[in-house]
Amino acid sequence: MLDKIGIAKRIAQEVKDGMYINLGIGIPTLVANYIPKNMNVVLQSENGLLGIGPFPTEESIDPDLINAGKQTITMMPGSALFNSAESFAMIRSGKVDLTILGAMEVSELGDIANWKVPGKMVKGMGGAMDLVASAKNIIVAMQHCSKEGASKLLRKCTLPLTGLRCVKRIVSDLAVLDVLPLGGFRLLERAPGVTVDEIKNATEGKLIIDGEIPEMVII
Amino acid sequence: MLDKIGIAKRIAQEVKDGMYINLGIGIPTLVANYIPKNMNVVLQSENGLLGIGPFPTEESIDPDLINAGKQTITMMPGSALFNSAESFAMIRSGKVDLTILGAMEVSELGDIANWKVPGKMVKGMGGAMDLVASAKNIIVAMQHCSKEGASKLLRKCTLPLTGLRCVKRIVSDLAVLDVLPLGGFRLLERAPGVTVDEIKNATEGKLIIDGEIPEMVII
Amino acid sequence: MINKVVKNADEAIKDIPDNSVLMLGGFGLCGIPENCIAAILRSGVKGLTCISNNAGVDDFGIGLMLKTRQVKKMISSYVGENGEFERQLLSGELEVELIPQGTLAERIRAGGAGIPAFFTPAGVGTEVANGKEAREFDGKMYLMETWLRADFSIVKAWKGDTSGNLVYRGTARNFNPLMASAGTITIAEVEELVPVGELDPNAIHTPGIYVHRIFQGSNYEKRIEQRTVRK
Amino acid sequence: MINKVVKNADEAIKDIPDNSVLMLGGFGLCGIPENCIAAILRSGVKGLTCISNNAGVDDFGIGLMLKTRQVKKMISSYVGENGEFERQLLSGELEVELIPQGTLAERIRAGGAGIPAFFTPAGVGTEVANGKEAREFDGKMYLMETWLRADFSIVKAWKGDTSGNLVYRGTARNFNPLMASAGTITIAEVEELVPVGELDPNAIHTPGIYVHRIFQGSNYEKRIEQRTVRK
Repeated sequence: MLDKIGIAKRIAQEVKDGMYINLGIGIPTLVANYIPKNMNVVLQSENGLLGIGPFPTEESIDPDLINAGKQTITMMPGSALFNSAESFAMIRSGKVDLTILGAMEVSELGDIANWKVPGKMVKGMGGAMDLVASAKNIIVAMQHCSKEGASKLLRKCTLPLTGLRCVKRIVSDLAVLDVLPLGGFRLLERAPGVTVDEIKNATEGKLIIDGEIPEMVII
Repeated sequence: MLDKIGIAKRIAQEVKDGMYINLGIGIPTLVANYIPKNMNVVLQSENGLLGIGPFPTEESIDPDLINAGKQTITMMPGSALFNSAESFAMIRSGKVDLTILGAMEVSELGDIANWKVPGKMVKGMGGAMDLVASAKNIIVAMQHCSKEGASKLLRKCTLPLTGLRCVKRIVSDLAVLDVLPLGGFRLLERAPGVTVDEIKNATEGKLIIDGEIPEMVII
Repeated sequence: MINKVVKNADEAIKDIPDNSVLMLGGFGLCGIPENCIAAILRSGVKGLTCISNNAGVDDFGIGLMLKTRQVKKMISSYVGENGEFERQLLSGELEVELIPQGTLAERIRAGGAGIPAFFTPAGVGTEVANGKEAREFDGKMYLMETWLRADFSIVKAWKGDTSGNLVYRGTARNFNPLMASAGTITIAEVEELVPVGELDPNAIHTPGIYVHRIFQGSNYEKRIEQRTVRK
Repeated sequence: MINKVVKNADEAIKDIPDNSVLMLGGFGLCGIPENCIAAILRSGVKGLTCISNNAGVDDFGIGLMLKTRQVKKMISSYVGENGEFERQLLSGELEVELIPQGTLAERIRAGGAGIPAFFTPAGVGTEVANGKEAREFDGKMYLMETWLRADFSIVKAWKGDTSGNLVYRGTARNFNPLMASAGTITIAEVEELVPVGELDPNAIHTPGIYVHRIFQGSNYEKRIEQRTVRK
């Protein structure tokens, strides 16, 4: 089973040289730490920056420089700043190659729910609906099951949707799975120490198991 | 009767302190020369500049600085440069206070035709359709009649339209006229030496003459 | 050039009537018009509809205007981080309209660009689509969204000149230039007000034509929401 | 940062196939990609649809591509100042689509912003409205216009860095940033190519994400169409 850092490390393996990437809040933000140093990738922040750098030192904190999670950041050399309309223009027009975000539920058709729990205070969708409706390639970082053990990889989402048929791949604490175009979670890799049966039991939606399923390699 | 410079001088009297103004090609461009020096106005060029200055000296010509008529220009202190989408954004959203442009025909409802003569080579509408569809206040600079003596202030335009019900005021070689909201050209001023009867004869559309019509004062 | 300078925030906002629609720039607490918010608190104006990406925190930003019950409705993309907000929302004192962030940005941009409506993919198949026209273009579904405009847009810039040209700094730009273009009256507060001619015409983010009033603000706190440093 | 540098114009445009849709930046002859146009002439690629505000003059700019019959169709707002253009148009060798300038700019911007359609007032009641959906918003009529995108967008900037960030100069900006955002492949030629980190992130007009290939051009003629001086 993977912890949050394990999920982030596994997702970092999906990153390819030359990609522009938008990282959501939470586990996705951690992914930045595990992208190989020799790869040239550019991180986009939807509040108006291409080229997010590491967090600042105490001395270099600049209140005019934050990421979409409102954390203080720095800029990489070659960064560009822009307004919020321009930011979502590049997101909607598919210029961002990869979007990594969290989810409460994903359906076997790739629907995603991650912004609202009925009965709980609604804080808003932020940029998530724009991102999932536009991105060419969406990877979801999530827990396979709720604390109560209920599967979050479902036939059909029960929570209000963020977007339809958009998730391409899921990295959970238990497995890596692709969402197939015609529906279904195809199991690609097992987390270290996790059996196919455990993944079967934790997946309510249609699970497709084709041949031997390798254990993932996390360094 | 006014010559081109007379028309430009009379239109310059319509300019008010604090206005942002777009000047079309031809006579409208001349208007800039007659705006009182104590007035603070800003000239917009739809190819991406607020703050057109005088034409350059031979030494200060800059090929990267032209107006919408492709003439070399200079910038006033406090100018701003922007792209063509931003330029028409400010035009469409009504931030340009006054648009002055030429016309081949104007109808008594304020329709304008100034871009196309069937049978002749069509060069294109440029920015004219955007300007007339958006401007709050449009003044047309035009000859009252064609070279053949046919009126160009018509009941209905005969040429393909540039825009509908948009012209507010006309300064011709013969007169100043307002286009009334319900239709009709209201005669406001006569050009020096021109009689009301001459204007009547030169106006095919509905002409409204209310009381004594003063002669314009051109300095 | 046209001089748009007013004395201070109090003068800039003094004619905002009750029940106005305001846009307020900023993302989180980054790039918010601190001086004008303080002046609005002093003015006591009420029944405001505030269009702003966020709603501040309990004791800073728009959160302060919520505390004084000056806000009737918030139009935002994300309103977390605010206990008073939650209380008023649950008690029905406050209305909230939540809009996807990119749609919010584009609707404001459309307001400033004279575009009454446009199509966007965000929200297709979700509750955001309720009551909206959906249409297919090139095999993909989109929703029709309409422009947003404000009676008063209140923005914060880094530098500005007396004719209203603005330059923002870092990610404090965010919604500010969009909102500047979408206000019937646009008020800009700047950290540094310079004479006309000092800003590079090639590097201006908001051309002065959009700005009606400008003043140099003071005592910027620039509070940080998530102070995060390198380990 | 990602390195997007190619050797020269010939390398940048070498894979443009016949019958491609191109966008070419510039207004008149101001801000046109002179080096790429010369390379396109050398390449002999044919059947091009060119989206550009103007069509150059007889012996410069896109006019040169017309002379070599490489252009099948022009999509522009104004095509005067070009005798060869007129001849080809009247003889039926060349197709032309004329679009109001603001609509052209906004359609390209929409292409780069993932907005498939929007409403604009330009052209209501004119022949431009033929076949288009018209709709009323707030008591005024508007036409629905759709996005424009290109297989290759070719733009000219003043400075650029190796990761594709661009800065334009003066009114040579015009359509260039819009087109840069709307190309499947965007090629930028710049007067000065600088290392990453030399351009001010706060003053970039086209973020590098939109640019796929960049090179430093040479021998810019920057021809002036209407040389006008003070008396």
